[in-house]
Amino acid sequence: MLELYDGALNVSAILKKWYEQQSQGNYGAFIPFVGTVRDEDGIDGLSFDIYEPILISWYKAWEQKAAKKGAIIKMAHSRGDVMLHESSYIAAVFSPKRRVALELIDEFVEDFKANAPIWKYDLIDNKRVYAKERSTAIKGSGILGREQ
Amino acid sequence: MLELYDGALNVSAILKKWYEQQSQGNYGAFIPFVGTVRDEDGIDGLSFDIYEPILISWYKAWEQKAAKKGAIIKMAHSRGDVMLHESSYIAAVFSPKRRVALELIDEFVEDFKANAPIWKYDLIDNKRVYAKERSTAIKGSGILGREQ
Amino acid sequence: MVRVEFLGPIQEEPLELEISNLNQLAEILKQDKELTEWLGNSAVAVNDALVSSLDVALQDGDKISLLPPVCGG
Amino acid sequence: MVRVEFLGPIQEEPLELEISNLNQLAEILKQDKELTEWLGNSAVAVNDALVSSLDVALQDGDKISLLPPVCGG
Repeated sequence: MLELYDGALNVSAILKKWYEQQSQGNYGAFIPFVGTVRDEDGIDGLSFDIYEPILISWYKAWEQKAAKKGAIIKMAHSRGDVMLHESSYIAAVFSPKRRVALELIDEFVEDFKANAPIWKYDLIDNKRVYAKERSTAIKGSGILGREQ
Repeated sequence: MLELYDGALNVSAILKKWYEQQSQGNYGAFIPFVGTVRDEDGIDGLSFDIYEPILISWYKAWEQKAAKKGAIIKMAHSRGDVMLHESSYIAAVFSPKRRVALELIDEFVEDFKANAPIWKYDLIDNKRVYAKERSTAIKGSGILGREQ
Repeated sequence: MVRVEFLGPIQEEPLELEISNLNQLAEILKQDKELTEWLGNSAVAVNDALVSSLDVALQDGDKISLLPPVCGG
Repeated sequence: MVRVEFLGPIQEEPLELEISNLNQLAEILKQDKELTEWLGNSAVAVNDALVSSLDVALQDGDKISLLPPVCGG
């Protein structure tokens, strides 16, 4: 399940809900990854834009990848502003066995960072400043800029 | 913090407590690992013995290892009986950055499985049967059995 | 007519263009100095599916999206 | 006098022995047929610190623990 929220995530409530949803699923391992906004570089918080159609197809491809290993995934992300020490991102894997869960959560989070269509802005003096230096070009980017 | 409980863990309450305890700690990544008893091999549940003195020193060594990477760890484990679909184990890492957290949770859980002084028994027909085949000799085992 | 949308931090209004392939789109967008920095690092989707080359025929009503570098989480 | 404790699934009562090193302990425990399977796969701790060789002198009051194969989680 992919869940998008306006503003910060209620991490404890989301983890509780997911854990209870899967409580009879016979998954021996549950690993959430929680991302929280750090106080650094003088920012007041972060802000996010999400392009949902492609995020959903990216997520569905991951659901299928997980299913082939007997695992399921969950994800929650914030839209808009998230202030210091609030959380904006949770990814999670449930799987029968621990090795699959430990490896999948790593791949899932890294692929999310590299390819999910979400844009991050620093909130500084009430302005949104695109986090250009921390952003990654999606795989296959640049085709419109090539010399013909 | 290392927490030992009699019987199953209240996973949602423990995760909520840990998350709130560290909410101002400026950790960008929080990764818990939750272990849940699977319905397999006809067992009714699992049961655990823990040798606390050595578990505590093992855990303190891990706290120091994590601290060198700017991270902190938490762990909760059950003593005694834990029934099907209940959880017996939570390990967690908080760190400023995600790569450290993803790598540490993997190492921490694997080292726990290999070396933490905890013994597991299957609960079958009201008997405790040592889970011999799934158990691992602690590093350095066997010195008393060698030919002199 | 195809519609071209610029996502995230690209500050451009959507375009409606009479083009039949992505090469034509590249030619048109290269005229816009504001877009120069984005063409080299943005991914391209046609009807919300990412494409990896310009050899894509376009139909009337198609939607093209430019996705600049991302940073979720 | 040192005390020897058997942890987890090893079904043996604690022993109180007059020994001064772990080689002596090995000799004594090898006499017990019930322990044969455990000596080859158990770790040894002296005063709750794991040791990696038998070259350890024992003092009066020391506690020795045998830790059979583990499986937490």
